[in-house]
Amino acid sequence: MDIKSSEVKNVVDIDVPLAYVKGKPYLNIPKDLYLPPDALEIVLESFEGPLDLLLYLIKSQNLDILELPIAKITDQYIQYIDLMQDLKLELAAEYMLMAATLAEIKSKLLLPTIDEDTSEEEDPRAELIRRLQEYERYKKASIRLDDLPRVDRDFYLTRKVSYQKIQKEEDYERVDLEKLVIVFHKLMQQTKFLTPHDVKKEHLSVREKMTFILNSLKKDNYLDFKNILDITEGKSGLIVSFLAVLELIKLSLIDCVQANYESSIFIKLK
Amino acid sequence: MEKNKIKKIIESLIFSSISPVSSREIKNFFSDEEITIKLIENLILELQEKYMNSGVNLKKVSTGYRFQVSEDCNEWVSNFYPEKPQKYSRALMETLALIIYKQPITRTEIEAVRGVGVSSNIIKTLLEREWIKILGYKDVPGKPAIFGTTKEFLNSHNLVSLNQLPKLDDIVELSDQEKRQLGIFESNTEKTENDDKIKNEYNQENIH
Amino acid sequence: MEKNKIKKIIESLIFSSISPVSSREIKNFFSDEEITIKLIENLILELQEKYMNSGVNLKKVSTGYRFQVSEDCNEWVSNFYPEKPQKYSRALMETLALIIYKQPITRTEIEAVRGVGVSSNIIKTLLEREWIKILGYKDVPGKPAIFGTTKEFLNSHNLVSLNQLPKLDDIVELSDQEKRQLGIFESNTEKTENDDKIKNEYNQENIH
Repeated sequence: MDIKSSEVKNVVDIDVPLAYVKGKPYLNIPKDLYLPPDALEIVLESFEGPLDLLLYLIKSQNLDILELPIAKITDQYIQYIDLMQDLKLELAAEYMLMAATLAEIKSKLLLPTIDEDTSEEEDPRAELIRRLQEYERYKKASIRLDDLPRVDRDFYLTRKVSYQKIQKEEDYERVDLEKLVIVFHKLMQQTKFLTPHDVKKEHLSVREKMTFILNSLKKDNYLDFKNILDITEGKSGLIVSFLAVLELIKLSLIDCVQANYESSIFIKLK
Repeated sequence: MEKNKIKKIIESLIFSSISPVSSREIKNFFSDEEITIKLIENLILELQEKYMNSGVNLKKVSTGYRFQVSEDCNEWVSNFYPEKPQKYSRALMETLALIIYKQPITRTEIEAVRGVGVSSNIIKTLLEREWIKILGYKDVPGKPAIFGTTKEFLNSHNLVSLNQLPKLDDIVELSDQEKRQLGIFESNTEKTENDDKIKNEYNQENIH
Repeated sequence: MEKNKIKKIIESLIFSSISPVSSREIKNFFSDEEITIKLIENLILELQEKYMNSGVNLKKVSTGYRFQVSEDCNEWVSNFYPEKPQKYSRALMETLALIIYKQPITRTEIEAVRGVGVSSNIIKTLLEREWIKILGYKDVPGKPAIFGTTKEFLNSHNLVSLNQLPKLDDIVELSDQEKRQLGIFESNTEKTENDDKIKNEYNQENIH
């Protein structure tokens, strides 16, 4: 909103029209508008819709909703709407709709009653009164609601008191091994690692053996090649171990030394 | 286990929890058969007594027990923190009031009573605050969300049940003559009763 | 102000604060001249005594005072909050898969296959879990660490040897739905057939 209420006040002070309603300049706020002059815009802005505005008009004149003097209220309502439009307040379409409704009720009431028996017919104001009452109930409830004690405004909670998280081994969730296989497979596909040539060399058991060998080796410690071999693993086991050693040498992770042709082969970390 | 030890553990559990802790949760936590709900609740009573005159009190809210700053210290705590609490607009409070008293309710139904549109921001704020939640979607074109309040709303207001909320004002009673004049003879009173009935049913079924 | 009231306020301030509260802060908060640091610290001492045998204790840490769960309750509280089973990220799974199948392997080699950097957190997590370990350092510039799997990994997955890892063949037996859950299946049947072929090849050649 571009006009602050203080500015509105200034405008009033220097006798420049406060607003133009239907081309007619308003130097002062109309006397029959019940609102504090120094808070024009604030008041206008603070209505929560047409029902709220109507309720305000009724209450500010100490009228009963049930009386709803429709002619008077309609005129005032329209004046407000005009003011709001002139102040370029964002006006919801609902305000215009209500103006039309009010005008309709007014015209209905002005029509003379033709038949005495139609007293049973609903007063044209009834629906609007019902809506005003309904709205007022919830408006009042919302005010009481706002007065209820609320956390972090009217009362405070203790903060979470800290504690030491005790880590337990079982807390670790295992990885889904099947998923692991698939993940690896996909990776291999992505990188075209899975060419027959490469694959044949990449025996998992060789890889595992390589790790086993590296694990057995301590820094600056020599390990007899024979100790790496495990007879119980059979022929293929021996080949795997041998391949593992060759692969490790190729990767320059280990060194192999032999004092002479007859002596044992020792391996050590590079 | 020794009673005093159980009491200490309950005390530390409630203090270390972000959200209120119920006696049922505590019971389930102790797999010990001998630690009954009754025992736990007795111990909680003892704890409540222990903290009666402290800076913090042990309170029961809708989802369990929690510690909160004692009433006479709230103002001091409030002053200790420079940031001021969020103020909610009238539009938000009115929307909330409608959701509380007329739940389950759709946005269109809220708008019908307020006579004006409800901004999405209001609904968003209320959902984020976890004061309201979407209970489901109405089976009409557009499948509008149906809103209701949460236990968190109760917790945030020191309430155990919606029944503790102030009651809605009754529609002003009219004389029979006035009613006849206005042609609202039956429809209104009937509606009010009906409203109350639905409200009570809702309270009984949902909030306990 | 009455001493007891000051004590209650201090208690509530410390309980409601996110961070520890120092006696200096408390002193500055009370603009009352009579409330000295000495008085505050005496009152805190009294509070510490009050909480001596409670489920929570008032502790002094570097930046002030705060409440902590008492030592004998810590394990109970810790058990009350079960750590959510961690969901492993795709990046972690890929890294682990590469370390398993291509060990001994350096980080650079993992990155070469994955085409993206491996975050230090992933390596750290795997090392902390003791699923992988540093086997040594490669004799190239930068001396990168060489990773391999541990016995602990096998143990924690009920494996005796890596050869017991499931074969792709077994997985192919899964229903389409299960496959989709595992993310093997991209709704594209052509791709699946192709996948299967490669999978079979892979099984025959790689896992013995």
